[in-house]
Amino acid sequence: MTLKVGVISETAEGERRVAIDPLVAKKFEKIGVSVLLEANAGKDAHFDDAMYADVEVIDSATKLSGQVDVLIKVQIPTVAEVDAMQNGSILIGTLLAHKYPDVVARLNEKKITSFAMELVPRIARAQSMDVLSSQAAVAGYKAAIMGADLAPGFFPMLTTAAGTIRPSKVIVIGVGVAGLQAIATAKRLGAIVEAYDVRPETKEQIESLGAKAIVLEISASGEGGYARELSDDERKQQQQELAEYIATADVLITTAAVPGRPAPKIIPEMTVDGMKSRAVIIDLAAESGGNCTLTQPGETMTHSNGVVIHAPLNVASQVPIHASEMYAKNIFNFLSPMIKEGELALDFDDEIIKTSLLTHEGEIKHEATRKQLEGEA
Amino acid sequence: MTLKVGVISETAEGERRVAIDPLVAKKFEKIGVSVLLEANAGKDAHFDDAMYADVEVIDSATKLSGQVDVLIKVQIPTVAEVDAMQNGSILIGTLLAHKYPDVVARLNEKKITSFAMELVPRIARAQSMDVLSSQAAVAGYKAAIMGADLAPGFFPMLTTAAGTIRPSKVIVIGVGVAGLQAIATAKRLGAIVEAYDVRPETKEQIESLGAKAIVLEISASGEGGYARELSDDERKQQQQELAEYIATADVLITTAAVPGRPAPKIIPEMTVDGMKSRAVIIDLAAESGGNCTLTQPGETMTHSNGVVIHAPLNVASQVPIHASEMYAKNIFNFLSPMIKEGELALDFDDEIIKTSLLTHEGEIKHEATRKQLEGEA
Amino acid sequence: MDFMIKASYFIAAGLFIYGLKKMSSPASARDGIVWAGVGMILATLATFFHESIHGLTNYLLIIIAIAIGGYLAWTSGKKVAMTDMPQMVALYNGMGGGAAAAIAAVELIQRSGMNFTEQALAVVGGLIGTIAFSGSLIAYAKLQGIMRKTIRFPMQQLLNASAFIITVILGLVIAFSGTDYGLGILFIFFLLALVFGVMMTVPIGGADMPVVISLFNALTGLAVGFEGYVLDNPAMMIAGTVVGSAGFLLTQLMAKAMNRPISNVLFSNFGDATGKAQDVSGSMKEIEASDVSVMMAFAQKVVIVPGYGMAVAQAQHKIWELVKQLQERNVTVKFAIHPVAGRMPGHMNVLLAEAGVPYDIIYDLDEINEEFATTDVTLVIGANDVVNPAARTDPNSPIFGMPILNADKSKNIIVIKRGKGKGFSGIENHLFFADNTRMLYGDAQAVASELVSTVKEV
Amino acid sequence: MDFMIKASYFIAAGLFIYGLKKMSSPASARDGIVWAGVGMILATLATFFHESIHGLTNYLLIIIAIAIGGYLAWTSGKKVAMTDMPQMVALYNGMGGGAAAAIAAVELIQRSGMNFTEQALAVVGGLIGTIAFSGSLIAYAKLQGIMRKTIRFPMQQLLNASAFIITVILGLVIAFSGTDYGLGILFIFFLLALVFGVMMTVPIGGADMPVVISLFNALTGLAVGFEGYVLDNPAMMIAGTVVGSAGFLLTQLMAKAMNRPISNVLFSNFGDATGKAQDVSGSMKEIEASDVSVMMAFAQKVVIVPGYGMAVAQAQHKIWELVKQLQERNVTVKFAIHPVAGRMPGHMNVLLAEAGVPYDIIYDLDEINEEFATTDVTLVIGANDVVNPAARTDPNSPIFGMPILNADKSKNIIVIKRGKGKGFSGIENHLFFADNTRMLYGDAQAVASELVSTVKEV
Amino acid sequence: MEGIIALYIFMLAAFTGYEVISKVPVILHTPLMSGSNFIHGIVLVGAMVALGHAGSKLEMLFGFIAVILAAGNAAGGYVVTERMLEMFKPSDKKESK
Amino acid sequence: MEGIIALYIFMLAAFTGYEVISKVPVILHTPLMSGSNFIHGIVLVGAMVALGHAGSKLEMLFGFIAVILAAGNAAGGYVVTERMLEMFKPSDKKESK
Ligand SMILES: NC(=O)c1ccc[n+]([C@@H]2O[C@H](COP(=O)([O-])OP(=O)(O)OC[C@H]3O[C@@H](n4cnc5c(N)ncnc54)[C@H](OP(=O)(O)O)[C@@H]3O)[C@@H](O)[C@H]2O)c1
Ligand SMILES: NC(=O)c1ccc[n+]([C@@H]2O[C@H](COP(=O)([O-])OP(=O)(O)OC[C@H]3O[C@@H](n4cnc5c(N)ncnc54)[C@H](OP(=O)(O)O)[C@@H]3O)[C@@H](O)[C@H]2O)c1
Ligand SMILES: NC(=O)c1ccc[n+]([C@@H]2O[C@H](COP(=O)([O-])OP(=O)(O)OC[C@H]3O[C@@H](n4cnc5c(N)ncnc54)[C@H](O)[C@@H]3O)[C@@H](O)[C@H]2O)c1
Ligand SMILES: NC(=O)c1ccc[n+]([C@@H]2O[C@H](COP(=O)([O-])OP(=O)(O)OC[C@H]3O[C@@H](n4cnc5c(N)ncnc54)[C@H](O)[C@@H]3O)[C@@H](O)[C@H]2O)c1
Repeated sequence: MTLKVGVISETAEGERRVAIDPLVAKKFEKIGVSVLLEANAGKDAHFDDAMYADVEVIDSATKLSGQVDVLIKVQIPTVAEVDAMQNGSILIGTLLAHKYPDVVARLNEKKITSFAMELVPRIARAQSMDVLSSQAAVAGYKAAIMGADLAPGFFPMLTTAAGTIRPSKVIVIGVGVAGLQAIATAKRLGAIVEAYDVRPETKEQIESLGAKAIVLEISASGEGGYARELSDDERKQQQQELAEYIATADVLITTAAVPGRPAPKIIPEMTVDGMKSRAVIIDLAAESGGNCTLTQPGETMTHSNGVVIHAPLNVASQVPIHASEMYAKNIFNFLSPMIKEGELALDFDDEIIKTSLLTHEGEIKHEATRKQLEGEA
Repeated sequence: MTLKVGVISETAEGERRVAIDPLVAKKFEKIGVSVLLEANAGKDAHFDDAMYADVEVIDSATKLSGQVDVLIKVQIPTVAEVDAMQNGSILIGTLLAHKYPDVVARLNEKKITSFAMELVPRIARAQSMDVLSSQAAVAGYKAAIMGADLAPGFFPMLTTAAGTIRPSKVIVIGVGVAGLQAIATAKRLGAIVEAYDVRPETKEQIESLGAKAIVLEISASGEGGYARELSDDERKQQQQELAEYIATADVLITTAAVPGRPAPKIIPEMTVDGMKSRAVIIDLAAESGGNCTLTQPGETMTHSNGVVIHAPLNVASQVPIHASEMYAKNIFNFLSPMIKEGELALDFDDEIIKTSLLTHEGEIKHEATRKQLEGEA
Repeated sequence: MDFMIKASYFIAAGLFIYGLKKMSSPASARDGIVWAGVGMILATLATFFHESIHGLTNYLLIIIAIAIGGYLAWTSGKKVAMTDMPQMVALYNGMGGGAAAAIAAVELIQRSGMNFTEQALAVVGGLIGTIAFSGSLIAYAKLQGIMRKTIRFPMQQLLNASAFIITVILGLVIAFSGTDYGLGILFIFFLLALVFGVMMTVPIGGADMPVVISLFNALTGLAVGFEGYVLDNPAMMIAGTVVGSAGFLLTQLMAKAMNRPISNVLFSNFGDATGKAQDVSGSMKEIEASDVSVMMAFAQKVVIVPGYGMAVAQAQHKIWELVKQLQERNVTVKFAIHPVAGRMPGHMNVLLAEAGVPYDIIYDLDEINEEFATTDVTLVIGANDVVNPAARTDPNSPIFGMPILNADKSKNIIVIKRGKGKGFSGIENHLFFADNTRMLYGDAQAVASELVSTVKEV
Repeated sequence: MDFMIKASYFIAAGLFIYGLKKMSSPASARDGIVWAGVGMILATLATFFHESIHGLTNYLLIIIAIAIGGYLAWTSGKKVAMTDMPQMVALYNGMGGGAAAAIAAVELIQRSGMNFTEQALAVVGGLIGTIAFSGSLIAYAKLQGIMRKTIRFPMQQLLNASAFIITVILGLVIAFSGTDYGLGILFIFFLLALVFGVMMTVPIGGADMPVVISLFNALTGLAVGFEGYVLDNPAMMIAGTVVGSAGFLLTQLMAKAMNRPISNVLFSNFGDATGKAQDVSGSMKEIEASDVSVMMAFAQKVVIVPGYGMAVAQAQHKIWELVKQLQERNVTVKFAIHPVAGRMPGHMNVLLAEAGVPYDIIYDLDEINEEFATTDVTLVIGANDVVNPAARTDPNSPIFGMPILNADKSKNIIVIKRGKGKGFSGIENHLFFADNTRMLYGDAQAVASELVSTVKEV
Repeated sequence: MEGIIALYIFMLAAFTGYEVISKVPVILHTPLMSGSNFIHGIVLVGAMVALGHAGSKLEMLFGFIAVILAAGNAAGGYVVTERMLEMFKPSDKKESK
Repeated sequence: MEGIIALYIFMLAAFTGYEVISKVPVILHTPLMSGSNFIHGIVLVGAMVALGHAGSKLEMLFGFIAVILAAGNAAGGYVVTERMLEMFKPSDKKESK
C-alpha cells in the first residue's frame, strides 16, 4: 500500500495559502506517494483542482483526514481537524505550539507524530525546508510593495517638466530575511534605503544590496544567526539614536524579531511623533506584537500626526501563489528524505527530525512546549 | 494693490490633491502675488497650513473666493463655489467642461475668465504646464504599484532554497505618458514587461525602457501625438491579435485613450475569459469608461474565472503629495507668464491662452463646449 | 679605442630600442626619452675618438657645428608653445633628413671607395633624406602659418610623378657609374630631390600634416639607416631602420585614426581643412573617441546631458562606467537632466537608476544651468531638442520658450549621435555647428564603450 | 649559388620570426607554425648546395640521417596521445641540444681553423647543448613514467655545483688552448656535461617539469645560436637567439604562473608534485586576468556562478558587461544561481536584474547542474559554500547534504575572491585546490573590470 | 663574421624573441614552447654542414648523430606543435575586431 | 660589412620597430613620432664622421651643414619630446594599469 499524503483547506481567517501546489503534488506522485486533496483547497492560491494532475480530490476534509498517513497543513489545525485524523498518523505544519496548547494536547492524546516546520534547525542542509525563511522572503517583498502603495508620494526620483520629484527614503529596521528582501524591493523602486539591525554582520549584507547601513553604538548579536534580547538601558539608547534617523523616513518597515519572544519595541510613540506626517510604517513584526508600541496587530491606524501605521498579519498569505509554492517545496524537501521506496522511515536521531518533532507516540518532544503544557496541567 | 490668488479645498469625493503646494505658494509670493489659502486645503496632501509660509489662511472657502482675483482649483468647482466668486475674476483648473455644462453656464453668466488646463496645447513651450502629462505620469506609476499589490504572486524572479519563482509578466496597453511610466515601474520591480500601442513610434519608446514591444498588424496614429479612433473591423482584428498576448499576462495595465472620446474597448469579455485565473487588470482608462468591457469605473470586481478587474478613478489623487506638487508647478508655469509686475496682463493672441480659454467676458470661447451648450439650449 | 667606440655604439643602439619601447607606454614614456638621450650622448662622445676623423680644422668645425645646431634647436624647442609642437617636430625631422642627405653628398663628392651596394645605398639615402628635408620644411612652414596657401593646379600629380621619375633615373645613373659621375649630375640630382619634396607637400592641407610629418619622419629614419651602412655604422643602421619601420606603422595608424588610407592623404588633395574652417555657414566637426577621452580625462568638470538617444541605445550602463573612470581620475562629473529629456516624465531617471547612478550627482535644469559656464566638457548623449539654443533665440522655432540646458555655454561640447537625425520636434540644432562643438558619431552604446576603453589608456 | 643559399637562409630567418609572432596569438597560431615550417624546408633544401659539403659519402650520410631522424620523430609525434605532448617536446628539444653539441664536437675535433671567439662559442654552445640534451632526456623519462623516482640525497647541490665548475674549467682550457688540446680532454668535457645535465634534473619533481623543459628549450636555442656563429650561419644565430630569449621569458612566465621563482624550481627541490598530487591537500594555483580572458574568449560554453562576494563587491554590472562581450564572440554564457547564494532568498536575482541580465540566461541549480560536465569554463565570482564539494562528499561537514552547484565537474574552474576568506559556513573549500581550478584574486568588481578590458584585447 | 656585428645580431634577435613572447596568454605557453622548440630545429642546417665537411670517421660519426638528432628535432617539433595548435582552429566564432 | 649581414640587421631592426609600436595607444602617437624623430638624430654620429674625414672645401661645407642639421635634429628632438611627455608625469591621478 502506498503512502497517502493529504492536504485540506486552510480554515484560518484570511489564509489563502495551501500546503501543496500542483508541482509538488506531482513530485510526490513521482516518488510513489499518493496525494489526497480536499476539493478547492488551492482555490484561494489560484490552484484549481484541475491543475493537480493525478491527485485524488475528496469532497470533505474529515473524510480525507481519516484516511491519510500524513496530513500537511500550512497553519495549525483546529481541534476538530485533529479529531478527524487517524490515531498515530503524521501531521506537518507551522504549528506554533505555544499559541495553541489545546491542539497540541489533542495531538498528543491521539499519539499523532507532529512536526512543527518553524522548529526545523537553521543548518545548511535544512535551508531548503526553512519555512520561516521562505515565508519571510515573501513578507519582506510584500511589505515594500505595501509601503509604496500606502505612501502618498513617489518612491523614485523623477525629473519632469512639472518639477523634480525627490526620491522617498525608506528605512528598514531588522535586517533578517524579510528585512533584506524589503530593502531590495524598495531599492528597486528607486527609493533611498537605509537599514538597521542590532547584529553587526548585517552591515555588509545591507551594503551588498546597495543600501546604506545605519550604525548605532549598540550591538546585540546572539547565537545561531538570531538576535539576543537587549537590556532595558540598551533598548532606550537604541530607540533614541534610531529616532533621529527615523524622523527622516517616508516609509518605515520594521521586521525586528527575537525568536520565541515578543517583538522588541523599538519604535515608541515618541519616535512616531517625530516622524513626517506623510510617513507610513509597515510593521511586519505585528505577528509577535509589533516593533512599534502603537501597533495594533492586524489593523491600519493613523496616528494623531498623520503617520499611518499598517500592521498586517500573515503577510505571506497575500502573495498566496508563490508563498504556497515555496511552502510546498519546503514541505517536500522535509518529507521526501523520510520516504524510502514509498514507505515512511523516520530516523529520530537525525538532527532535523529530532529538533522539529513536536509530539510523538504520546509524548511532547519539544522541551519548551512540554514545559508550557505541564506548567498548565 | 497686489494680485490675489486663492486656493480652496477640493470637495470632490476622494480628491486628496490641492492646487498649490507650499513651494509654489512661495514662488508666487516671490513674483509679487499674494496667496490666500482655505484652512486645511492641503491637509489630505500632507501639506499643513503651517508649511505655507507667508500665506493668508482663511477659514471659509466662500469668504476666500469672494476676495481673490484668481481662483485655482484642481477639479472643476461646484455651482455653489462659482457663486462665491467675484464677477469677472479668473478661474483655473481641470474643468472638463463637457461633463459639467451647468457649471460652465454659471461661469459664463458671472463673466468669469476660466482656463481649462487640460486644453493647454501640447507644444514644446507648454510642456511645463501640461497637467495631463504630469497627472498621467503619477497614474502610470501608481498603476504598476497597484498591480504589484493586487497580484497574488511576485513580480521579480527569485531563486531560493524553496524553489525558483518565475517572474510575472506585465502587459501594458496604451503607451502614452501613463503607459510608459507603468512600463518603467513594472520593469523596475523585475517583471517581464510587454507593451502595445496603436501608434508605431511607441515601439522605439517601449524598447528605450528595456521592455518588449508587441507589434500587431494594425496602426492608428493620428495628429498631434494623439491616436485616432479605429474602425470596427480594425478594432476586432486588434482585439483578437492582442488576446493571444494577453492570455499570458499576470498583470494587465490598460491606459489607451483617444482624447475627447470614450476609451476604446480593447479588452472584450472573451479576452478576459482567456486570461489566467491569477491575473489582475488595472484599467487606468476607467475615467473615460475603461478599455475593458467588463470595467466598472471606480470598482474592483472579480470575473467569473478569478481575474480581478481594478478600475480606479482619479488615480493621481492617490499619490497626493507629488501629484499636487506637479499640478501646482504646472499652474505656476501657466499663470506666471501672464503676470507682469504683479499685474495680470493677458495676451489673448498667445496660442496657449487662446486654446485653453473656456469662458471669457460672458462668451464661451471653447468651440466644442459652446456647441454642446448651445445644442442643449 | 676602436673597440670602445664600437662598444659605445652597441650600447647606444640598445638604449635606443629600450627607450623607444618605454616610450610606447604612457606610464614609462618619460623614462624612455631619457634613456635614449643617454645613448645619444654616449655615441656622440665616442665618435670624437673615431679613427677616420682627422685634422684640427675638422675637429673644430665639428664642435662649432654641434654648438650652433644644438644651441639653436635646444632653445627654440624649449620656448615654443605646446600647440606649436607638431611643426617643431617637422622642423627637426627635416634637419635630420638634411643631415643624412648631406652625408650622402659628402661621400658621393669624395668618391670614397665605396662598393656598389654602398654607393647605391648612399644614393637612395641621399634621395630619401633630401625629400624628407624639403618636404618637412614645407610642412613646418604650413603649420607655422608662414605658408598659408595650399597650391593646387591641374595635372599636378602628373608633374610630380615626372619629377620623381627623373630624379630616380639620375640616381640610378650615379649609382651605376662607379666613380665616373660628375659633380654636375650630383648637383642636379639633389636639386631635383629638393624640388620634388616641396612639390609633393604643397598640395596637402593643414589637417593632414601630422600624417605627412610622420611619413617624412619614417623616411628620415630610413635615410639614416642607409647612410649608416655606407659609413659602416651599425648603430645608425639599427636606429634608423627601427625608426623607419616604426614610423611607417605610426603613419598608417595615424591615417587610420583619421579614417583615411595614406594614399588618400598624399595624393587626393582631399583633406584641406584650412579652406573648410573659414566656411561661414559653419559645419559639424567630427572627433575621435580617443580624443574625447583625453579631453575628459584631463578636464576639471564634465557635465553629461543624456537624452532620448541614450535610452534608445540603452547606453546608461556604459555611461555610468565611463563616469566612474573619470571620477577615479578626480574629474568632477555631473548629470544634467532636462525635464523633458526622453519620451516620458522621468525617463532619464529610470535609466540612470537602473545603471546605479547615485542620486547625488544628478541635477535638474534649475540646479545646473548656471554651471555650464564653468564646465570644461559637456557630453551630450543622444539629446537634441533639450540642448537646442533655438529655444532661447529663435522666436519662430516650435520649441521657442522651452527652457533648455545651456550646454552651449560650456567650454567644449561633445555630441554623441548616430548621424544627422533630428530630435522629437524635428528641427535643426545650431549647437551642433558651434565652434566649440564636436560630433562623435555612432550608436550611443557603442561610442560609450569606446570611450570607456580609450579613457583607460590615457 | 652561394647567394641563393644565403638568400634562403635570410628568408628562413624572417619566416621563423614571423611564424613565432603569429604563434603568440591564439587566432593566428596555426598559420604561424606553417610559415615557420616553410622556412625550415627552404633552409634545409638550400643547404644541400652548401659549398662546404663535399664527398658523396657525406651526402649519402646526410640523406640517410635525415631520413632516420625525421621519420622516427615524425611518426612518433603523430601518434602520441595529447596528454603526452610535454614529454615529446622534451625529447625533441633534447635532440636539438644534442645536435648542437655534436656540431661543436665535430668542429672541435676537426680543429677547423676557428679564431678565438669562434672556438670559445663552440665550447660554450657545446656545453649548453649537452646539458640540454641529457637534461631533456631525463625530463622525458620522468614524464613518460620511465623514471619514477625523484632522486635526492644530502649535499646534492654541492656535488652538482662542483661538477658544473669542473666542466666549465675544462671548457675554458679547451677554448684558450688554440689547437693544442687533446681528444681526451674533449671527451671528458662532453662526458661531464652530460652527467651534469642528468644530475641537475633528477631531483626536480614531475609537476615542475614543464618549467624545466622550457628552460632546456631556451638553452638549446642559445646553443644553436652560438654554433650558428661558429658556422657563420646568421639564420642559425637569429633563430637560436630568438628562441633562447623567448624561451627564457617563457620559463619565467611559466614559473610565475605557478607562483614560484625559477630558482625555487631548479634548486629548492620543493616542487615535487608527484609526491604532492597524492597529497590530498594540494595547493591553490593563481592565474592572471588576461589568461582567464583568453580561456573564456575561446571557450564554447561558460557558466558563471555568482555568490555573496559579487554582492559585496557590487560587481554585477561589470560581470554583465563581460558576459555581453563573450556573447559577441559567440560564447554561450549562462548564469547558475544557487538557491542560497548570497544572504537572502533571491539575492543574486535582485543584483542581476539590476544589472539588466535577461532572465533567459539565468538558470537555477536543477536546471544547470547537469551542464557543468560540458562546460569549458566555470567562473565562480565570490561564491564559496554553494560550490563546496564537501556538501556531497564529507558527511562531517556542516553543509553536508546541501545541494551544491557542481562547478567542480567542469573542465576549468576560475574562482574570483579577495583572498583566503571563508564563506558563510566558515569551512575550507576543496574546490579551490583542485587541479583544474585557478584562483583569480582581487575584489570582484576590480577583477571583473580587468576581465572586461582584457577580453577586449584577445 | 666580425664579433661586434654578431653581437648586434644577437641583441636584436634576443630583443625580438622577448617582444614576441611578452604578451602571450597562458594557454599558449605550451604550444609556444613547442613552436620555439621546432624553430631551433634549424640546427639541422648546421648539422648538415658539419657532417658535410667532416673528414675523419669520428667526425663523421658525430656529424651523423648531429643530423639524426637535428632532423628529429625539426620533424618532431613540427608535428607536435601542429597538433597542439589544432585546438586554435578558426571556428565559426567571430574574430575580435 | 657584408651586404647579407646588413640585410639581417635591417630586417631585425625593422621588425623591432614594428613590434615596439604595434600596441601603442592613440594619445602616444604624437610623442612617439617625436621620440623616434629624436632617435634618428643619431645621424649626428655619421655627420661627425663625414665632416671629420672631409677633404675638399665642398665636402667640408656639406659636412658642416650635416653636423649642424644633425645636431639640431638631436637636440631639438630631445627637448620637444621631453616636453610632450611631461604630461605623462606620474601625478596624483591613478595610473591606468
Ligand atoms: N520627457 C517627456 O515627457 C516627453 C514626452 C514627449 C515628448 N518629449 C519630447 O522629446 C524630446 C526629448 O529631447 P531629447 O533631447 O531627449 O531627445 P531628442 O530631441 O528626441 O533627440 C534624440 C537624439 O538622439 C539621437 N539618437 C537616437 N538614437 C540614438 C542612438 N541609438 N545612439 C545615439 N544617438 C541616438 C538622435 O539623433 P540621430 O538619429 O542622429 O542619432 C536624436 O537627435 C523633447 O523635444 C521633448 O519635448 C518629451
Ligand atoms: N541565500 C540565503 O537566503 C542565505 C541566507 C543566510 C545564509 N546563507 C548562506 O550564505 C552562503 C552563501 O554562499 P555563497 O557562495 O554565495 O557565499 P559565501 O560562501 O559566503 O562566500 C562568499 C565568498 O566571497 C568572497 N568575497 C567576499 N567579498 C568579496 C569581494 N568584494 N570580492 C570578491 N570576493 C569576495 C569571500 O572570500 P574572500 O573573503 O576571500 O574574498 C567568500 O569566500 C551559504 O552558506 C548560505 O547557506 C544564505
Ligand atoms: N544558517 C542558515 O542557513 C540560515 C537560514 C535562514 C536564516 N539565517 C540567518 O538568520 C538570520 C535571522 O533570520 P530571520 O529573518 O529569521 O530573523 P528574525 O525574523 O528572527 O529577526 C529579524 C531580524 O531582527 C533583528 N533584530 C532583533 N532584535 C532587534 C532589535 N532590538 N533591533 C533591531 N533589530 C533586531 C534580528 O537581528 C534579525 O536580523 C538571518 O540574517 C539569516 O542570515 C540563516
Ligand atoms: N508635444 C509634447 O510635448 C507632448 C506632451 C505630452 C505628451 N505628448 C505625446 O502625446 C502622446 C499621448 O499622450 P497621452 O498619454 O496623454 O495619451 P492618451 O492618454 O490620450 O492616450 C494613451 C495612449 O493610448 C493609445 N491608444 C489609443 N487608442 C488605442 C487603441 N485602440 N489601442 C491601443 N492603444 C491606443 C494612444 O496611442 C496613447 O499612446 C504621448 O506619447 C506623448 O509622447 C507630447
